[in-house]
Amino acid sequence: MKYSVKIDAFEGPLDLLLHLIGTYEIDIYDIPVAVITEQYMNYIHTMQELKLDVASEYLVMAATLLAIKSKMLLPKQEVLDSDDQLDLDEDDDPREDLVRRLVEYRKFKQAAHDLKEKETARSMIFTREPMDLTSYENEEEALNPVANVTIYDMLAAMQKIFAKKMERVPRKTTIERQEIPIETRMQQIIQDIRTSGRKKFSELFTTSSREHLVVTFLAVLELMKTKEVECEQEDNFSEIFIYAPKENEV
Amino acid sequence: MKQSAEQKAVIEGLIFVSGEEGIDKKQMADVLQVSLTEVEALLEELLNDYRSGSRGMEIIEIAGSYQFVTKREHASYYERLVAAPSHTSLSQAALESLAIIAYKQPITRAEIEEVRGVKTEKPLQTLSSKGLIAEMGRAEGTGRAILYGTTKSFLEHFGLKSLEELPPLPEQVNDGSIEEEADLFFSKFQETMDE
Amino acid sequence: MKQSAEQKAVIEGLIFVSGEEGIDKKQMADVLQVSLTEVEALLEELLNDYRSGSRGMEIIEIAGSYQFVTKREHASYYERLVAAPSHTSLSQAALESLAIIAYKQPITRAEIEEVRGVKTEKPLQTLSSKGLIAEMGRAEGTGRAILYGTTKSFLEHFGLKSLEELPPLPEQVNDGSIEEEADLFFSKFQETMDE
Repeated sequence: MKYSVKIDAFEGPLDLLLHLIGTYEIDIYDIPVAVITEQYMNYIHTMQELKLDVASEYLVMAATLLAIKSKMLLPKQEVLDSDDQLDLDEDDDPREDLVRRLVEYRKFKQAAHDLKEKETARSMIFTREPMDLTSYENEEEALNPVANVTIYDMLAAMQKIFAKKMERVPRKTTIERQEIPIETRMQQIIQDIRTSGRKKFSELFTTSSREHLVVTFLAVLELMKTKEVECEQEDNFSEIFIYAPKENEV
Repeated sequence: MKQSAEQKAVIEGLIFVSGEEGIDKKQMADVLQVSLTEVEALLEELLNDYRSGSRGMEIIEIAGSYQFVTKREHASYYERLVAAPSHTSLSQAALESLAIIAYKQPITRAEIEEVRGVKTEKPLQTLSSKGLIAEMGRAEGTGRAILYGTTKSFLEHFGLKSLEELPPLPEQVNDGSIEEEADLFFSKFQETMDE
Repeated sequence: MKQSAEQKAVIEGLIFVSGEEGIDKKQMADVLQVSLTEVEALLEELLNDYRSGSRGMEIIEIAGSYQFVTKREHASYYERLVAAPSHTSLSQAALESLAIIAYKQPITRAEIEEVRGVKTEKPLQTLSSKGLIAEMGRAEGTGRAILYGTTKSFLEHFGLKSLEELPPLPEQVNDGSIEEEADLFFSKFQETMDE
């Protein structure tokens, strides 16, 4: 039960398998396929019960595990017959490909972890913008105010602002700001939709404050659950529109 | 002893990160959580360190704010740096401000500062003096703030026929940062579900 | 003697004015009109000055450029003053993709997905829009898939001097550390949940 909320925190089937291997203290080079398959299927079922969208990769892995499990059953009988414990040499081991992938993925998971540490260390040092050296320019340079600058440098500058913006909520304000109650935000959204009929989902996110973003998102989910708003999206990744339910419009 | 050396070092760092905006004694005292008198003593020591050594920059006070600046006697070196072919003539701050103006004109200084998150007076001065931006009128409402826009010379220097020729802003600039937040949404959402 | 003290001061000033963009040895040599070897000697001296004294800043080398930064151990002070550091932290998906690219570049999206076992379109978009990776050309053969590699911004984001500074990939993670990893994973998840 306590695992049920964890599911979406996995980066994919390999990550989930690594977690199971760690939790059950399994030797990655000698995986008890029956056990791991059962545990894995439990997770998938829980996900489905929670009505979470189970990504196709998880289902493909489930099929792979089941295939390995059935293959493992066949040679096992031969082992008993010949009384040879090492019958499953590496070439025949149906687990080989999976183990190779797990070991490879684990390396990069570790590398990602190392990068994260470096990122954290880097975030603890502060610097400043380069100084404006315009006053040191001579007249000849002043004739070309944009030497060595192209329109694409400008575009890159714009990208940099956006990259920074989400994180740039001044801490002082964060402390002073009142937490926005979800109910308040729900009321605001309903008001919004009443006046404008329908609204683009993206237009609800007017500030870069994380608090505001999260509360808005939760408010929309809650409104959808209580059927106070309806959402419509024509294609994947296209704009989502939010509007009042049809019966209320009449 | 040891502690005051540490505090002096922090003051040095504070002046450094405050950049061209500078920082006043009150703010230093708040950050260090010491009295104004203590800050003054430490600051005096730091100023002496910089005066006595052979250093590349100095600390000046403008209207109560302290900031690092280059030394006048090194001017010839900075002129050479600026004249180097590899040197870009617009600072990052100026470039960012110019980008915002180009895509969102007409726009007030306050709106630019809202996007950049920092004071933008200096970059706007630079851009004006280079003739890349100009005042385009006044905003409605109280205050009647100046509206900025790009000039004809801006188009010429970037080889654009009109503003329509500006490359479109990449969509994923926005998507990317929102995707980052998705994890947070999800974990918050889960919390409410568990309640 | 006098002259070298002056030159060292100019190097200090040059690093200072370059801010977060930094300046490389070659540029310093050009401005000072001395040899690269002389710059290296002066720079070494300057680095020593900063290491030995109780200072508020230090000089670090990132992607071949030198820049002033505040000291890590003073971080708590600056956090009180400055808005959040300009470094956004990357999602786990983005970090994993980035790690694979960093060690195996140039690499196609399909190859990254093969290692991660999941679709990787979104994280790649995020990494591109943040300028941490870029297209490095096209793979041979049919399809001519895009090849990705890391950029200079990647080095900057993680404070690396060069790609060689990346720690070697762990060839064999022993079983002890898997457990640790799992625990760590769990506690990390809890943290996000608690936010």
